[in-house]
Order: sequence, then C-alpha cells, then structure tokens
Amino acid sequence: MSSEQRAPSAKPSPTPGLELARSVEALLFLSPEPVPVAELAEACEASEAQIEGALELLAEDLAPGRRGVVLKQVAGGYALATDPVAEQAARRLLSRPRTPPLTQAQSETLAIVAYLQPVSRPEIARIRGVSSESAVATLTERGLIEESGRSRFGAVIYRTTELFERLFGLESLDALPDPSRFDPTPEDATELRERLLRAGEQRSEG
Amino acid sequence: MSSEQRAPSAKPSPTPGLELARSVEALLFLSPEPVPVAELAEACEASEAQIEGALELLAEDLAPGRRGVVLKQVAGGYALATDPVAEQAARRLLSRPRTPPLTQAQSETLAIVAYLQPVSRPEIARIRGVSSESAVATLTERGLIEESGRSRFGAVIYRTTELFERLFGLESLDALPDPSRFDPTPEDATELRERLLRAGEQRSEG
Amino acid sequence: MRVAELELDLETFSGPFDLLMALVLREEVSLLEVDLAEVVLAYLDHLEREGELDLESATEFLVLIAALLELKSRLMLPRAPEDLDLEPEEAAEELLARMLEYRRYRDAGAHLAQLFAAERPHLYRSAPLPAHLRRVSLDAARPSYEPLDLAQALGGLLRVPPPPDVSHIRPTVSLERRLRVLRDLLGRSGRIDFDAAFASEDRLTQAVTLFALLEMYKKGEATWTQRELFGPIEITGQA
Repeated sequence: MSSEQRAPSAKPSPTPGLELARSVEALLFLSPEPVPVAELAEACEASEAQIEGALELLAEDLAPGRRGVVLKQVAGGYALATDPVAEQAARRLLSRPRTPPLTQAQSETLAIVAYLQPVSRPEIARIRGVSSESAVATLTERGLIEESGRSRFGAVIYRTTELFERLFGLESLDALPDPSRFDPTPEDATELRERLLRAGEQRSEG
Repeated sequence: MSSEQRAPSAKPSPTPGLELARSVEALLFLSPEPVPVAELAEACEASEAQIEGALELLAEDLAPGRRGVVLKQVAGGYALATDPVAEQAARRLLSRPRTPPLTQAQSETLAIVAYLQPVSRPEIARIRGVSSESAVATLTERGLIEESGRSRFGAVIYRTTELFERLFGLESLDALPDPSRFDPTPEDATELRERLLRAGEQRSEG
Repeated sequence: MRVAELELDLETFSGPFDLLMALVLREEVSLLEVDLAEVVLAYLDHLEREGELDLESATEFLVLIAALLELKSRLMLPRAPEDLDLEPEEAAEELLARMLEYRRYRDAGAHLAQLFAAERPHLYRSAPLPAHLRRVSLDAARPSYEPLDLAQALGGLLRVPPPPDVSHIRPTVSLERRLRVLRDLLGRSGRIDFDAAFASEDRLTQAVTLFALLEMYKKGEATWTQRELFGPIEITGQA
C-alpha cells in the first residue's frame, strides 16, 4: 500500500509557493494552538524548507500595520493573532475584558518559576522572603504556571505553561533574556554591602 | 465623567477606511460565529454604511483564490472561512475523526430515523417517551442524520445520510436488517410507525 | 503552624514573621531597629499556647533567628567575638546574597510584566473546528457500526411494559353495596348524572359502580344515555 502511495505517479504535484502559503495561513487560522514547522510540513506534505518559505511570504503579507491579523512566532510554533488596532473593538464584540496586569508579587513569582523551573513553592518563598501562596494560586488560575509533580520532600513543584509563552510573545523559554542581565552590577553589590556595614557602624557609635 | 468622554476633544478621530477594514477582519477572525453588520458597527463605533464599505475592501483582499481564508456572507452575517485549498492538509493536521460506540439513547434515536425516515423530532420524542434533543444533536454533529425539511406542522424532519450507510456498511437503506427478529409481537400486522407510537405512549403512561 | 505565620507585635514592626523577613530583604526595615529578643519571646509564647513543640518549625525558626542575630551582632559590633558558629562576615554575605538574588527576580519580573503588557493587545482565536472537519470524511468512512444493533434498538422500542401487578390489592368495594347506593339514589330522584354522583370516587369504586349499573340494566331496573363520546352519562331508573 504505502509503496504504491509513494510511486511517482501518485505523488501530488509540488505545491507552488503561493498555494502553500495559502494552505499554511488556513491551517494557522483553524488551529487552536501555535503549530510547529514540522507539523505544518507533514500536514501540507511539503519539506520544512518549503514551509519556511511559505511562512516568509505570509509574514510579509501579514506584516504589522498591513492587515487585521499578524503572524506570531510563539510557544514553539506559528500562530495568527489580531493586530492591536482592533483590540478595543474586539473586547467590545466578544465582551472579553482586558486581563488585569500582573501585580508585583505575581511578576516576581512568575520570573522565579520561568527561570528556575521546575521549582517548589518553599523555594519561591525563600527567594521572595514571603510565603507566595496567593501569587502562585492566581498564576495557576490564569493558566500561566502549572503543577508538574512533587519534589522529593513532597512539595508541589511548578513550571510555566505553553499559554505563558504565547501570552508573553516568547518563541520558547530560551527566548527569555539571560537572567544575569538583571543582576546588580558589581558596583551596586559593593554599595549595598557597604550600606549594610555602615548602618552597623553608625548604630554602634551612636 | 461620561460627558467629559463625550466632549468633542476626547472623541477619537474618525477611523479611516483602511483601518476600519483591518478591525473588521480582526473581529471576524476572532468570532466563532458569523457577525451581523449591526454588531460590527457597534463594536467598531462606526456606522453600518462605514462597515459595509470596510467589508467591500475586505472582500477584495480576501477574494477566493487570493489567501488562505475567504470572506463569506451567510445567514447570520459575515464570517471568515478557510479556502478549500487547505482542506486535506487541515484534515491531516487537525481532524481527529472518532466513531465512538453509540449510547442507548443515540442507538434508539438513530434506529427510529433509519426505519421511519423521514421522521420529525416530536415523533422521535413520543416514541422514546423522552425528549431526544441531545441525541439528535450528537447524531447530526457526527453526520449520521441530517435535516430534510419541515413537516406541515413546522417541525424539523430528519433522515439518515450517506455517511450513515458507509459507517454501518449498508449498500442502501433497503439493506437495513428486518427488525422482526427482535419484535416482541411480530404477529401484529399494524404499520411499524403506528406500533412504535402506541408503545411509546403506553410506556410513558406507565 | 509554620514559622512564617508567627504573628509579631514589636515596637518597630507588627505582622507575621515572614513579612518581617521580606521587609529586611527589601531594606525597608532596618535590622538594627528590630528587637530580636522580642521575636524570640513571641515565639516562646506561641509554643506555650500550643503546648507542643513542632520540631520542624522550631528548627526553621532557630536557623532564621540565628542568621538574623549573627548579622545583627555584626552590624552592631564590627569586632564580633570569634566564638559564634557562623562568622559575622558570612552572615552578612548570606543576607547580601539573598538580597541580590531577590533583586534579580524582582527585575526579571518587571521585564516579564512589560512583555505581558506589550502582548496583551494581541488576541488569539479560539473557535471549534468547522463541522466538516469534526466528522469522518465520506471517503475515509469504513464500516464501524453493526446494523443489527439498530434492529435491536427498534425491537426494544416496540416493547410495552406489562401492566402493573395488582394481585396484592384486595378489592374492598362490594357489588352489593354499590347496587344499594344506585337503587337508593334512583329511588329518590329517578335520574342521576354519573359524573355528578361518582366523579369524586376512586377508579375502583367507579368501575364496580359501572358493573352494578350493568347488573341493573340486565335486570331491567335502569338504563343510561351518553350523547357524545366522553360526554356526561345520564342514568334513568325504570321502576
């Protein structure tokens, strides 16, 4: 059977680039999740290189500012999303209220999970210096982090979700900036240390 | 507050046609159902005439054969739909056709439609002794039965589909097995429909 | 109870222990101004109230309070005694390391919050697949169901449940008594409307009354008329 299907006569004629781009656009329109290049290639019976070419054509057509929809590379695949131009109208039509921004507790907790995953709740609490139950619960509720098992001490451990990557416009977790970028400079660290010590000296003198 | 927002200075500048077309495209992209012009106008804070203009622009951009999606005008308004060019690829990527076992309610409903067709929904309910909306909906969704018009009292009437015959391995409807083997009173010569209705009414009285 | 939840009411701070730790880490409360002895006393009070010693949380408390004490002694006495377990320098470094670690994630979090704000205006579609993609295509359809199941389902629908078993119910309505009632009524007025006289009786009584009526008809004592189906039945005595 399969050898028959692979026979040259049964092979579909190679899809021209434009038609392939149309198919890819249709697939991204239908798919509820971002679609990886490999899956697009399999579905279209094309090579990954051909898909990349089609995606390039599509990216041009859907370049920001041209249409109501833009092409996004997120969460390990490609997806269509609306252009910000339509945000207000879309929220009115679908009565989808704007999601509230992250609170500081939520963004700190999310950063810890994103960089250290899988990470347990006690570890999050140790770094933040406060029990972070409510932030963890809200982030779980919003689908940005999820439980991914238990540590050997029995604590629930967390990781980020695919939705996190999508909503933060990340192609993958590797697209997160290097955390050392957020480290204080050696000068800042020295200054902080000196401030601690100076405070001590002032107190013991006074 | 609201009077301030309505003051001329705070009013957004009239949306240019192109931008409106982009918004309309985004709205149709997001909406799972066709959207009436009036709703588009309300969401975009534009007049219906402006929306009609935007839809014309959009119809050009999305004319059949140009992109992966096309603009469709259907009963409930306007909608985006995928171009048939991607049908096979979409099936490979997304469709998970399932033929799960039929529940008792589904088997009974399907048997009634198969043997009595065309048959109206109230008749199905009378024979089964219970409203059968959910079974009818599932069988329709799976493509086993379909609407085939209305009775003279306005009730939707149903018949089986070609897909039904394929999935049951039937050459034609004449190949449906003779039910007499499962008939508790095969000697009763009254028409099958009459007997089913009578039995259904007696059951629901009991 | 976890140490983190230990409620403190100090001169400079009021709230749970973990909040105190957080404020110290954020440099919002000076360790120099916190009376650590009071913290220890509060913890001892708590132990007394609970009446039991939770080893795990006691250990956690001791570690935390020791780190704070050593750091504080280092802050207050630049030349600290040598006999402390944790070198003051180490304690300060430990707290400093934790402050720096916290800052890293605070700033990374601020970056994430920016990304989130920038992406929020993009909306994604979430719609079910079109119906034709949700069902088997005609070409791909293979026999998956058994036609006999349909015939069997139909047979089940032709079945009528047996009439309810009433053998355990003893009739308590006697024909004699119903005859007496009928004769009595007819003797008084000569005419009875069946519904008016018996509609409030139960079905069994009504049925036996009908039997009694048949008996009287047979004997020529009474006759009845009904002008239309389900209409009123009028009984006339024939003396």
